[in-house]
Amino acid sequence: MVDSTAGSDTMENLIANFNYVIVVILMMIGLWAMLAQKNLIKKCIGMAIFQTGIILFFISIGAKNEAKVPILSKFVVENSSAIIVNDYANPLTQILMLTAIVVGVATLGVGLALAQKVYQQHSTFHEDEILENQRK
Amino acid sequence: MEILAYTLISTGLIFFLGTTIGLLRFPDFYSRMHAAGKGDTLSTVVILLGCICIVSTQGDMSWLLGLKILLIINFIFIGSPTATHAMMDAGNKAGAEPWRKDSK
Amino acid sequence: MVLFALISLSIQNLMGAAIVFGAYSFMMCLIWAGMGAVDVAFTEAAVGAGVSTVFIVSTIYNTSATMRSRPGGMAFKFFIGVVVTLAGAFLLSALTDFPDWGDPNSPVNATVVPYYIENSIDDTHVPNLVTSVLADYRGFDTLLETTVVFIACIAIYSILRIETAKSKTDETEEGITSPPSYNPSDSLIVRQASRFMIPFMQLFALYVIAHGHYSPGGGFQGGVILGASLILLAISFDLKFLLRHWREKSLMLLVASGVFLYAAVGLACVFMGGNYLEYGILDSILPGDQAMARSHGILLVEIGVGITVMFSMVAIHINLASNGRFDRGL
Amino acid sequence: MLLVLIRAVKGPTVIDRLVAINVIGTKSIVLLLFAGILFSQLEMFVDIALGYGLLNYIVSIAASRYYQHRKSLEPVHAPQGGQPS
Repeated sequence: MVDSTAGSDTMENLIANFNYVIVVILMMIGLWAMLAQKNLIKKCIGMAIFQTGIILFFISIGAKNEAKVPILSKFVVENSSAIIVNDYANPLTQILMLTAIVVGVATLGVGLALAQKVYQQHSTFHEDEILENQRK
Repeated sequence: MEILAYTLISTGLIFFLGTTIGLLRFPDFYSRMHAAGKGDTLSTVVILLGCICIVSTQGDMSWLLGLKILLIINFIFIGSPTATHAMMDAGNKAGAEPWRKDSK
Repeated sequence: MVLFALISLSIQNLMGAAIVFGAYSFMMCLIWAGMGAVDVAFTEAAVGAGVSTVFIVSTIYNTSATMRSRPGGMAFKFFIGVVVTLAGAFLLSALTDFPDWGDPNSPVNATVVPYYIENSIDDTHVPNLVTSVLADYRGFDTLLETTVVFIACIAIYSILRIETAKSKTDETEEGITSPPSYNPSDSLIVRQASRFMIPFMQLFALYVIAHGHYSPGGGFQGGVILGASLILLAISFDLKFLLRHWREKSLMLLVASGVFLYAAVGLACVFMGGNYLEYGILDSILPGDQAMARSHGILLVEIGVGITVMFSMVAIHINLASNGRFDRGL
Repeated sequence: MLLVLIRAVKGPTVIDRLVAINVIGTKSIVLLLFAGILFSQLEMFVDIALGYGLLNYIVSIAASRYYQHRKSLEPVHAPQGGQPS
C-alpha cells in the first residue's frame, strides 16, 4: 500500500479523516462486487453499495462541526438577520444526494429489469453460463 | 416525570436485551420468532412511552410531538405483529423445521 | 461505520443478500441523521424500507434464488481484488487534498452555500433550506432528476413489456416458474392490517409533501411513501387488485403528468415574463407577494415531483413483480 | 445494542435474517428518536421515525410473500453458501 512509503503524517491524516477512508472502502467493496461477482443481482447490489459510498462522500463533505439540521427555527425566521451560516449543515450537497438516492432506486430498477430479461433468455444469472449460451 | 421516563426507557432496554439474547441463543426459527416478535414490540412501545415522558416536559410544541410518537406507537403496534405473523407463515410454508429435544 | 461495510460483505445467498441490503440501508439512514442530513435520511428511510428491497425481492421472485458456485474462479477474483485495492490506494493517496471533516471553511461550504442559507428565508419564505435549494435555486437539477426517474420508468417498460408480449406463448410452454394460484385465505391478518395502514400512509405522505417547507420532507420523500403504500396494496392483496384501479396506461400518463406539471410551472414563468423556473414572477396569479409566490411555486413543483416519483415507483414495481406481463406477481 | 443485532443479521438462515432486520427496523426508530432528543431537535426527527413506523414492515411482508408463493424449501435450508464471497 501507499501508506508504508509515506510517513506517520499520512497515518494521522487517515485517522483524522476516517470518513474518506470509509468512503474508499465502500467504493472498493462496490467495485469489487460489480467486477468479481458473477451473479447479476449481486452486481446490482454492488452498484447500490458504490452509490452509497459516493453519497457518504458528499454528505460528509457537507457536514460541519457544531452544525445543526439545515432547517431554520421559528426564532430565526422572525428576524432573518440572526442567521449564522455555520450553524447549519450544507444544504446543497444534501439536495444533490437526496435526488441521487431516488434516481439510484430508479436505475436499480432498470438494472434489475435487464437482469430479469437476461434470465428469461438464458434462465441463469451466472455470467459464465450466459457467455457459454451465447457462444453456442 | 423524569424518573418515570427513565424507568420506562430502562425497562424497555431490559426487554430489548432479552430480545437480542433470545434472537441469538434460541435454537430454531420459531422460537427466535417468538423472542423477536414479542420482545421487540413491547420494548419499542415502552421506550417510546418513555420518550413521550421526556418530550412532554420540554418545549411549547410538545403535545404535537407526543401525538406523533403516539402515532408511531400505534403503527408499530399494528405493523410489527402483522410482520411477525407474515414471517411465521412464510417460515411454515417454506418448511423450516421446528427444533426438537432429540434433534442434536 | 466500518461494520456496515462488513455487513454488506457478508452477502451469500441471493435472498439473504437482498435482506442484508435492507438492513444496510437502515444503517445508512441512521448515519445520515447523525450527520445532520435529515432530508437525506428521510429519503433513505422511505426508499430503503419501502421500495428498493421490494424491487430486489420481486426480481428474485420471478427468477430463482439459487446460486451455483463454480470452481476455478478464485484467480480471477484475486486479480479483481488486486485491481480494486490499487484503485482504493489511489483514492487514499488523494486523501490529503480533501478538507478536514466538519471544516466550515472548506470550499464546498464556503462558496455559494452561505448565500443560500442567509437569503433563503427572505427570498422564498421557506424555512427548510433543503426544500428551497432543491426546488428554487437548483430547480433545473431537480427537473432533470425527475426526468431521469421518468426515463428509467420508460426504460423498464420498454425492456420488460414489449418483448414479453411477443414471446408470450414460448414462455408458457417452457413453464418458467408460473406461480401457484393465489389462495385468498392465507393472509387475512396481513390484508386487514394493510387495509388499516394504507390510508394513514397516504395521509402521512401528503402531509410530508405539503409540510416539506417547514420540516424534513418534500416531493421525493412523499412520492416514495405514496408509491410504497400502493406497493403494499399490491403485495398484501393481489397485483390484479391494484391494476383494477390503476390501468397501466393511466399510470404512465400520471408519471408523465408529474414531469409535465414541473415543466409547465417553469413555462408559465416564461410566459409571465421571467426566466424559466423563476417563480417570483408568478405573484400576479398566485396569492401573496413575490417571496410567497416562490413558496407556492416550490409547492407546485414538489407536487409534480411527488406524482412522478410515486407512479414511477409503482410502475417499476408492477413491471418487475409480474415480469412485464401484468397478470400476477409477488 | 445494534452490534448484537448485526451478529443476528449474519444468522443461520434467510428467515432469521428477516426477523433480525425487522428488529433492526424498529430499533432504528428508537435510535432516531434518541438522536432527536440528544440534538434537542426532535421535531425534525419524529417525521422520519413516523415514516419508518409506517414502512418498515413492507419488506418483511414482501419477503414472506415470496416464500408463500414459491413454497421453496431450498433457499431456507440449503443456502449453498459454499462459494467464497
